[in-house]
Order: sequence, then C-alpha cells, then structure tokens
Amino acid sequence: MTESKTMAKALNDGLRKAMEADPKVVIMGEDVGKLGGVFRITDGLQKDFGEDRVIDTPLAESGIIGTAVGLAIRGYRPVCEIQFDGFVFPGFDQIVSQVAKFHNRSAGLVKMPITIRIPSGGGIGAVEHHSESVETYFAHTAGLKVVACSNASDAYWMIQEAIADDDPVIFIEPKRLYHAAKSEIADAPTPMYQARVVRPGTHVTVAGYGPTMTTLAESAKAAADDGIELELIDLRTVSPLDIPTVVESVRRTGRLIVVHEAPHSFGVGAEIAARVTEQAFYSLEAPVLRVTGYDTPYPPSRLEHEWLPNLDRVLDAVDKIMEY
Amino acid sequence: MTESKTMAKALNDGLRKAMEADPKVVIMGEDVGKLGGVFRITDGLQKDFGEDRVIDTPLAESGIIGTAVGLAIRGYRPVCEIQFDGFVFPGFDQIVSQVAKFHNRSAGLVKMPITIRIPSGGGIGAVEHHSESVETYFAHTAGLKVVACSNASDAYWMIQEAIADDDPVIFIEPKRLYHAAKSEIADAPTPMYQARVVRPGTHVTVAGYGPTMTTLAESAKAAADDGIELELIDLRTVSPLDIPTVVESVRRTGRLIVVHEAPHSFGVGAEIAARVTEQAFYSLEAPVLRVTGYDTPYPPSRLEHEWLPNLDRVLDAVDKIMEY
Amino acid sequence: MSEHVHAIHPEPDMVQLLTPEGQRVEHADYPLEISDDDIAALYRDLVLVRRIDTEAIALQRQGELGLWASLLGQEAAQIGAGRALRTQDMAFPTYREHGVAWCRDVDPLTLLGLYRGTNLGGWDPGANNFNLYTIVIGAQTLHATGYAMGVVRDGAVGTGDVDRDTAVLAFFGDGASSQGDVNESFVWAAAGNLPVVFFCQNNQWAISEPVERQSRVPLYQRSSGFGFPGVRVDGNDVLACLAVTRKALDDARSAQGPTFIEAYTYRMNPHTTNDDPRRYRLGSEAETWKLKDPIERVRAYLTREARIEPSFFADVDAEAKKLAEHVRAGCRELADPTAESLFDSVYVTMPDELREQRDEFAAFVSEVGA
Amino acid sequence: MSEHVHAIHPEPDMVQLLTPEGQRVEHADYPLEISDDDIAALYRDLVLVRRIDTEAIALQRQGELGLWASLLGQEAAQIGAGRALRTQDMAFPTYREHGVAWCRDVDPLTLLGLYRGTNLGGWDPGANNFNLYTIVIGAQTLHATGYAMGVVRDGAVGTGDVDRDTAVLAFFGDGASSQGDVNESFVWAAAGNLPVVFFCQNNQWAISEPVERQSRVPLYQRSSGFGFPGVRVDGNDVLACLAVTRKALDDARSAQGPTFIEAYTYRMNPHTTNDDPRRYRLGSEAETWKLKDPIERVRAYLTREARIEPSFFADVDAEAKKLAEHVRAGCRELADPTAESLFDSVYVTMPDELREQRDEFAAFVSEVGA
Ligand SMILES: Cc1ncc(C[n+]2csc(CCOP(=O)(O)OP(=O)(O)O)c2C)c(N)n1
Ligand SMILES: Cc1ncc(C[n+]2csc(CCOP(=O)(O)OP(=O)(O)O)c2C)c(N)n1
Ligand SMILES: [Mg+2]
Ligand SMILES: [Mg+2]
Repeated sequence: MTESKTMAKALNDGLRKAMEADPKVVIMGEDVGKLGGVFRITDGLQKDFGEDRVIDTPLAESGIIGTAVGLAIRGYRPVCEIQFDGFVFPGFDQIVSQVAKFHNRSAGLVKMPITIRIPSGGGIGAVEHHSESVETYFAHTAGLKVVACSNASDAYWMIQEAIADDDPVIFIEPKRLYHAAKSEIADAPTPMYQARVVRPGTHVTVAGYGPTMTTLAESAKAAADDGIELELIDLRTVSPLDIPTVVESVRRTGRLIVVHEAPHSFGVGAEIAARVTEQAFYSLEAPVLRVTGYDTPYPPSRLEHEWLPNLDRVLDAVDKIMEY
Repeated sequence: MTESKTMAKALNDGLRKAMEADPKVVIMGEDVGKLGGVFRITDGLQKDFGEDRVIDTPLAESGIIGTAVGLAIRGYRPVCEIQFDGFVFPGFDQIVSQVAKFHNRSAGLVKMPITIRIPSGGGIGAVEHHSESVETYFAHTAGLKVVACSNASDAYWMIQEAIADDDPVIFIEPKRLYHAAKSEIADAPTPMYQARVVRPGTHVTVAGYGPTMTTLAESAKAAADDGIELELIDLRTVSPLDIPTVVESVRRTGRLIVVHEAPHSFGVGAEIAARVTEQAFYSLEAPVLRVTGYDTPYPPSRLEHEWLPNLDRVLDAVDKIMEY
Repeated sequence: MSEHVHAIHPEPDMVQLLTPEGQRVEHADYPLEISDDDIAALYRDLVLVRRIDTEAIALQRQGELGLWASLLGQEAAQIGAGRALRTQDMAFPTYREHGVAWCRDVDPLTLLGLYRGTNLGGWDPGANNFNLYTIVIGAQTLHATGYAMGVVRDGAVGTGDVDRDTAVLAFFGDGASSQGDVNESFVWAAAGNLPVVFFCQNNQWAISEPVERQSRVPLYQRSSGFGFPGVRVDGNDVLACLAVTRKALDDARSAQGPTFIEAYTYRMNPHTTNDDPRRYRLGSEAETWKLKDPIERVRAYLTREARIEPSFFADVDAEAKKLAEHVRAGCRELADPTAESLFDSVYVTMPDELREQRDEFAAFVSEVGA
Repeated sequence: MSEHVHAIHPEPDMVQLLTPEGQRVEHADYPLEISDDDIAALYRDLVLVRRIDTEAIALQRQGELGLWASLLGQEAAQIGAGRALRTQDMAFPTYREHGVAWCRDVDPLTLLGLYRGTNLGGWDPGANNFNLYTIVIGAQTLHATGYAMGVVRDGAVGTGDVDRDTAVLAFFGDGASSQGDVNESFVWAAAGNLPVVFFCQNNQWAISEPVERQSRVPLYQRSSGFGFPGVRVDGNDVLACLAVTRKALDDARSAQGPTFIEAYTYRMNPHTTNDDPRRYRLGSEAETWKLKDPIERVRAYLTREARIEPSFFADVDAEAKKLAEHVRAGCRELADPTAESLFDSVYVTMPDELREQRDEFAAFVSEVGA
C-alpha cells in the first residue's frame, strides 16, 4: 500500500499513466479538455499531453464513439468519456453494432481497443438522465467487456488495464464515490475480470459492484451486530462474470443476495441468480434474492436514497433470506 | 375460428383494422409506402389510407422514433416500422430516453401510445444486422412493454391491442414465420400480457416466445415419442412477464427450460429463471435451464441453424433436466 | 479551404432593430411596427424573467434547488421568440427556456420541481402549449418536427385562419447543432416542408466548449445545406428576435415551411450552478457582452425615446420583487414526491409486478419515514 | 419558400468531362490530362467490375449467394473514385462498392463471403486500405472521419511528401445522407478540417424511396451548411469522377480539409437481389438512364477518338470471361465457417464462459454433422 487518494484522483493518475505508457492512447469526449471533464477526471491532461491527445469533441455521442472506431482502425487506442450515463444512448448504435462487432466481423484482423468511461449511478442529487445504471445493456451485448470499480485502488489499476486491453471495455465509474473517502492504492492490481471477496462471512453471500459496495460494507457491519456474518463479494467485472468466485462462496454460505442500482428486471442480478442456481443448485438453502433499483425510471432526487439499494433494503433482504 | 392466413397477412389485416378504428393511427418507416415494407407487412395500406397516414420517412431511425414522439404529443398514435432488428439502435436513445420516459416525466399527463414493430430474429439466411433478437434491451427499460407474436392469430389480434394500448409497445415479429404455414384467426383475442399454455404436459415446462414456438412444438412432438411430455408455454409478453402462468406450470412439472434466440447472458431466460426460482423454490427438481443464442454476434448464415435454439438443442436440454 | 467552394456564402448582416445603445434601426426584411407600450411590455418581461432567474440561483445556493440553468444574457432571445408565438403555437424548450415559459404563462414555480428534485417536470405540455423541458441534447427538435407533422395532418397550416394555423418553435443550443437528432430534424422539416421554426440560441458556449468546436461557419448557414432559409439575429435585441421569429412563424403557419434562426447571444453565467467557467473562459469576455445587455438597451430606448408613465420602471421593479417572493415562498412549499408517485406514471396501465414493487416501496418509505 | 433565403444557392453545373455520346468536354475547375491508354485502362476496369457484378447476380440466382447488392449503373462513380486513390489512402465502403474494391486490388472473391453467409466480411482493412463493408447505413462515415483524425495525428497530411500524405474516402448513398451519423461526420470533418472526402453516390433511390424523400435540394449542397465545399459530378462519367475525386483527395492530403462529392447516377438494378422495383418505379426511368451508360460512352470515345490496339475490346472481353470463371469457381469453393470461428473472434482474449459455450457448440455441430 502506498498513498491515499480519492477515486477521482486515482482515475486521473491512471489515465495519465496509460497515456505515458502508450502514445496511441487518446482521450476524447465533451469538455474533457480545459475543463477536465465535468467531474475533473481528465484534469490537467490536455495541458500536459496536448489537444491532439485530449480532444474536446463536438457535442454528439455517436460521433464520439464512431470516430473512436475509425481511430482504432488507424491503430489508436481511444478512451471515450460519456459525460453522464443517460447520454450514452445516442452512441448506442456505434457501440453495439460497431465497437462490439468489428473484431468479429474482421475475423479477428482488426482490434477495437476502445475504453468507454461512463460516470454511472445515482445518489448525487441530479436531474433526469444523470443517475442511471446502464451496464446491463452492454453486458447483454457480445463483444463488449463491462467492468466497474468500487474504490480508488481498483480505479487506478483497472482503468489502466481496461485501456491496455485489446478488447473494447465499458468502464463503469460510480460517480457518487469520486470524491468519497480517500483510500490507499495497492502496489499491484488484482487482475481484472476477477471478483474479489472483500469481507469473509459465513451466513449469506452478498455480491455487488461499483457504487453499491460502500452500502454493502455498512450493511455487513450492521448485520454483524445482529450476529449475521455477510460474505461480501465485489464482482468488479460484470461481463464476463466471475461466477466461480461466487459459487465457491455460495457453496459455503448456501445463500446469495445480489445488489445493483440498475432496474430489477432483466438486470445483472437475474443472470447471476440463474447461473449460480444452475451451478450450485444443491447448495442453495434459499433462492437468490436481489436488491436493486425498481422497474421505474430513475426517480426525482428527493426520493433517490430511498429508491436506491440502501442499508435498510439490504438488511431486509438478509432477514428474508435467513428465514428460508 | 375463421379464415386461415399467413402471419404477414394477419399483421397486414390487423394494421388495417387499427387504421380503420382510429383516424389518429399513422404508420411510419422506411419503405412502408409504395413498397409495403421490405416484408410487405404494410402492403396496400398507403394506397388505401394515403401518404399522410402511411409515411415513407427519410432514412434515419432516430428521426422515425423522435418524430413519432412529437406526433404522440399532438394526439396521434404512431406505428413505427423498424426495417430489421439490427437497425433499431440508431433509434435507441429516442426509445429509451423519450418514448419510455415521457409519460412518467409528465406525471402521467402525456401518453405515448407508440407501437414499434420490429421484424426480429434469425433463420432467413440474411447478412449481418438482419437476424438479431433485441427484446432484452427493451425489457430492461422501465416504461416500455414488449410483446412477441408466434402465430397468425396472435399477430392479428396483438398488433391491434398494441396499437390501442396507451403505453408504448415494442412489437416483436418473428420474421422467419411471416410466410410460414397459414393458421386460423381466432374470433377473439387472448388478452395481451398473458402467457398461454399451448400444449399441456407433465414432465418439463418449456417456455418460449415469438420465433422459437414452432421449434418448441416440434420438440414436444419428438420428446413425446420418447415418452417425455413437455408443457409448452408461449409467453407472448416479455415485459411485463406473466410469471404466474409459468409458476403454476412449474409447480406441476418441477422443471423449466426457457428458450430464446437472443444471446444467453443477461437475456430473458435469466429473468424468468430468477423469478421462477424465487417463487417456486421448493417445487423445482432441477435448476432452470436455458436454450438460447450463444454469447456471440449473430453468426454468418451458413451456420445459423446450428447456432439457433433448434430441435436438437432443446432435446439435449430436456435430457439434461430430466437427469436431475 | 480549397477553391471549389460552390456552396459557401458571404456572411449577411445580423438582423438588429435596436442597438446596444438603445437606438431603433430598420431592417428591410424585418419591418417591425411596435408601440412604445408594447416595447415597455417587453421590458417588463425581460426584467421579470431575469428576476426569476436571479431568485432561482439564490434558491440553489440556499440548498432549495439541486441545480439551476441560468438564462442570464439570453432574456431577449427568449422573450422575443416567446412573444412571437400565438396561443395555438407549440414551443419545445431545452432546460434553459424559462423566459419562453414565462411568455407561455407557465408559472415559474412549475419549472422548479425538476431542479428541486421533487418531480421530473410534471407539467402538461398541452395546458400552455409549452413542452416539458428536455435534457437530452437535441432530442426535442425531433419532437417538435413530429408535432409539426401532426399539425399538417390536422389541417392546421395554410388555411388563412389566424386562430387555426399553427407553427411549432423548437429551441436548442449551439452545442446541440452537432447532434444527429438535430440534423435529422432538419432533414424531416425540409423534406416535409413542415411548419417548424428552429430557434438556436448561440450563447457561444456548450459548457466549456466554444462554438468553434462545433462549427467553423456561422450556425445560421447550416439550414442552407438542407434547403431551407437560415438567418442570424442579434440575440440580445428583443425587437429583432421578435420580428425575425414572428416572420418565421408566419411563414410556417402559411405553409411556407421551416426556418432556422440563430440568435447570437452570450451565456453570462456558468453553464449551470455546478459549473466553474473560470477554468475555460476569460472574465473579460463577459465584460464585453455586458455592454450588449438585452435589458439595458430597452431601458435606454424607453427612457430616451418613449412616453411612458414616470412610475413605470419603479412599478416593474416592484412587480419583480413580488414575483421573487412568489418564487421563493413557492419553492419551499413544493411537495416532495410520494413513494407511489415514482411508480404510478411509469405506465398508463400498471403491470401487476410493478404494483407489487410499488406497494413494497411505499411500505418501506413509510416505515423508514416513521 | 419564404423570401429571406439567405442561404440557398443557384445550382451550379454538374461536372462532366465525357458526354453520354463519348465527347470529351473541358471543365475549367477540373482539367484532366489523361492518355488514351489510361482511358482504355478505365474502360477495362468498368467492364470487369460489371462482369463481377453480373456473375454475382447469377450466383445468387443459383443459390450460391444469399444476397447481392448490384453496382450496375454505378461503375463510373466507383472506378473514377477508386482510381483517384493513392496506395496510402484509405477507403470506407458501404456494401455496394465492389468497383472500389477492384481498384484497391481486393480479389472479388473476398467480397463474396458475407453475401454467401460464410463470414461477416473477414478481410483485413489494412491489407489493401479498403475497410470492411458496413451495412448499418451511414456508420462508416464516422469511422472514416475518425481514421482521418488518426491520419492528422500521425502527421500524414500537408507534408508535401506524395507517398506520405494520406486522404480518406468515405462512401455512402443518397438515403444515408439523412442519417444522424453522416451529418455528425460532417460536423467533425469541418470542425477539425480533416483529410476526408465524402463520396455520395446519389443513385436516385434508397430501396423504394426516391431521393426527394431525403432532400428537397441537391445533395451536394449539404456540406455548405457545415462549411465545406460540395460538388456534383456526373456519376456516369468516369473521367469526371476521377478528376473531381482526385482534386478533392489532393486537397485533403494537402491539409485543405474535407470535400463533399455527389456523384449523380442511377441504380439500374433492384436494390438487392431481394428487391422488386416494379412496385415503386417505372421501367422507363431505367431506359432513360441506359442512354447515359457509363461504359458505352467510354467505348464510343475510344472507338472514335483513340488509337488503341484493334484487339483491345476483344481482349477485355476475354479477360472478363476469365474473371467470371474465377468468381464462379471461387465462390463455390468458399469454405463454410467452422463452429469455432463463430466464437474465436468475438474477443481478442476469450472469456472462460465463452470458451465453454464454444466447446459445447463445436461438439454439437460435429455430432449433428456426423
Ligand atoms: C445527449 C447529451 N449529451 C450530453 C449532455 C450534457 N450536457 C448538458 S448541457 C450540455 C451543453 C449544451 O450546450 P448547448 O447546446 O450550447 O446549450 P446551452 O447549455 O449552452 O444552452 C451538455 C454537453 C446532455 N444533456 N445530453
Ligand atoms: C441504419 C439502417 N437502417 C436501415 C437499413 C436497411 N437498408 C439497407 S440499404 C437501405 C437503403 C440505402 O439507400 P442509399 O443510402 O441510397 O444507398 P443505396 O442502397 O442506394 O446504395 C436501407 C434502408 C440499414 N442497412 N441500416
Ligand atoms: Mg450554448
Ligand atoms: Mg441510393
């Protein structure tokens, strides 16, 4: 362990490292230059790497992704910033039909080493379209990888691994944790595409990723006070999923709760429930339960903390699953 | 039961009925006018209802959906045709951020009675982007309803119900069944948003929708030859799901297989597996199995029939689930 | 650029009818007959909407609003455009058109809910023919265009009946001009000769990006590429904005098709209350634009040239003060959303599974709240 | 239209250097020095690509291809544009640019896989600087634009080194001009002054929709709205297409930015082999265009005006026959995809779960196949 940083700073440092490591890395997006992005994640990078490598683009997401595809064909390694989760959709076609499919269309002859950073999730008191969780759309799309960081150290390492990855990566950044408590940066990364058990426990396995991990840590403490030991798994990668790590845990605990902010139905929790149930059918004492966003558009901010998976909702699910 | 029709004709008749019933119904899309659509589903409608009600639009899907939203605000009831499944993505933003959210944004004051028809799925020997199954993206989006017809009678009735619905409906049409065997049109509709048991059985419940239902019918016959009675459920509606019908069946059979062409991971099968397992935990003799498209882009047509859920793959799953 | 420039035009004059110094000037294409009383009424509008804006910013600072997008500097563009509308016309705003809302008789409190986080808009676009605010950049231009298709199908253009013929006014920013949706709306409007007017407030900035990032030619030229007229108007001149928009709306109503208006103006405040413009622009820029203030020039004109009541300015200020109180008090009274409200309008017909979620959530909220 | 048409231009002439009757004509902006041998070489190109097309259609009828998108009538546009490219330039085709592929030395068999259903393209865009076919209308124009951004960053424009300076040529259709992506690519190209040339083959139809559904003004005018030049060229005149594209590519390479070229031509065949144009257009239209055939005029010119080998035409026909045999025989030999190939290129690094699916599928296919 070395210094202590916010996630925002860790991402900024990670981006800087990636740009230093490979001159083909370019950052592109709305307001990523002088402003350093609305969240300041690219702060100072244009000043240090120039306008050719940190590009303030015109205001159009399809254009951002589509030109990134062209840059990738030319041998570049673009890092696209989508300003807020809800604004990825104008770029959806280029992501799903081009970024995800190009390598396969070319029979492996053209790589698409594109990283698409999406400040994601709710809890920041914002207006419509600024608090969404869009990971499921991409996880359901073959050809994309989807990862989510939940702490500064992962943020620092994972952004570098995502950029170095020759496959396209949707990089989910839990925006409400950008400036939350600082944490230390590990000396070396946990390999990407692996989940991590962040707290061992015996009674119930609880798996989450990205923004929900802080809620889960609190929940585990509260549950422990009631004598229930939660085993917490930070999935870190949504696609591919690291199911072996979850199954291993569930074989011990017999119970699994999956937590995410994205809407309940057809969400990540469903896939994990289906797969874990298939692989650990005889180990499960209870059905997999899900604590998620509801099947509504993201709510007006005055009720967002109630709507989001929160301590109370997680503990409710723990009670429920223990009753089986 | 009355006349016998192809699904294409049934849809055409259903659209005609809807246009006759409500002068606010307008059809819009690429080539829907003189050509009658590339699948001829709107054949003759422009001739009979005029260019103001059957609109050949410029070539841009976001424009098609976005102008439909404006027409809906003005009190119209647009029926948009997306030429092929893979071309819905340029319109994705307008669907997900506007069509799906507008009624909620307006606190219920503005309705979005928009039907988006998507000729879907594979098996027609087509090139890239012409054989995809996109329903999951929309099912995961709050504010949309998603239905799929699997036979001429449902096609005839469901398209009318979708258009009459004050909520936006994604209407999945299994394009490879458009001109498959004719079938009879029921005198009255099965209410939309209800699944239907299309073949009773005792050993395994198999649930599908849209294009897979013909495969399932064959599979049930083949399984019966081996003494295994499949109970087939045509889900008909993907969002909302009619889980009670599935659970009722599973309580009897103890086994469930879900079948769809869309990619496996984070697909409709996952949600059904998760929900049914939660609601019928103690009835299940085996985990819910899924027979689906693989987690790849849709393949070149020379291998599509192997790739798609087919008789062999379904029977394999039946064997597997019976072994639990 | 290369020499085969078949399609680049000389820059025409920006339409201006009132100079920054408050001088009335004439423009051959845009004659405007307007009484001093009507100019005074416009002055009142300008002052009042600025006051609403000022008050909203204050409310944001006090934590009563989560966010606010200020119109400061753009009052003339919005009032000029807004006052050109007839009752039956329909306006499609972005998130910044508080001045247009005012012209449509929308109570300013109506606009606050989404910025306070008590709702997502929640007003009836049909009540005042003012659409909900749209946050996804450019999306509303297609809605406006589709609405105009409906207008045509309703037979409400080109009849000559002034109370029937209807135009649609779509607002967007300089940044939005780059979005696919906006350009597609131009395609539709031109191909269908639709009664829609595209009103682009070029306030020089899209958050931190200057307009040069979006276009190397003046934006009003964009529409020429699609085959309909474009005009640049002094966006700080309420008279010019009124005249130009009125003409364009008249054309639209009389079935003469779309017009693109670029209102050349300046975003005097940060992009929103979240933004810090010191990171990307010089304060001196705003100083220069201050000399072109949209209100000062009307005040100068009225003071010098018009015969108005001596108490007029004081009366307007008093009214502004009252309005500010209304905004302040009303904002604090805006009710939080109920648990049920998050679910009740997702669909017209609520699916059973969503009803279950609603009931669970409502129970949870009342429990936690208790 | 209303009178304040600040931005509508008079229609300039369509650039033509060879009349339908085979007369050379001059154009002040596009002088073309070209030897008769070179014209003969173009003739050969035109004939050969037409022959590839004819053969592919036949193969589709015989069930050897699932589909084919014919270039009939558009040979001159594609050969003119394709022959204007230098080795280092990059072309971004739609699904119809078989003639451009030919100019890039792409074996026609390479193009057949996706139409036969044995692959999804599967060639290396870098091998001949010819991108994969793109089926989603308009998407490739953004790829071309992004590629041009890379060219600029590589310092490969405006150096004066003819082997280094690089241009990008993006193909699309009249229908595609309505797509948001295409217009966004104009925004990017103009704002960045990028070395990209937009080559629009206006073949009058987007499946069943005539170009009037997309635009009420000539398409070459579109770029003026974005601030870069547009030019209309006779798309059935290979010399004009060559000259105009060459000029535009030169401009691009020498850092003078983008150009829009509208090649005015006609889709003589159905949209694809699936289409039935009798439902939407008159056969007489094609008859008229037949008089403007892109090959006949070159043949007429060569016959009348040029000194070529007496055996020339027969030699080209013989070569075409051989090429047809190559296409015919090669097509039938195209291998079906292996089970593994469906999975192996989804990712560079295959996730474990996908490997499991692959192995399951491969086992299944070999079982069923056995
Ligand atoms: C599709 C989309 N992308 C990004 C954003 C984030 N965003 C909000 S306002 C804005 C700038 C808009 O600039 P402009 O169109 O000039 O309007 P202005 O705010 O200056 O009035 C951006 C990028 C958004 N709301 N929607
Ligand atoms: C985004 C998208 N929408 C629809 C289609 C279906 N489609 C294929 S070709 C075509 C018409 C294209 O017309 P144009 O751009 O003029 O090119 P042309 O085929 O005439 O060469 C359409 C609508 C598509 N491929 N992509
Ligand atoms: Mg702006
Ligand atoms: Mg065409």
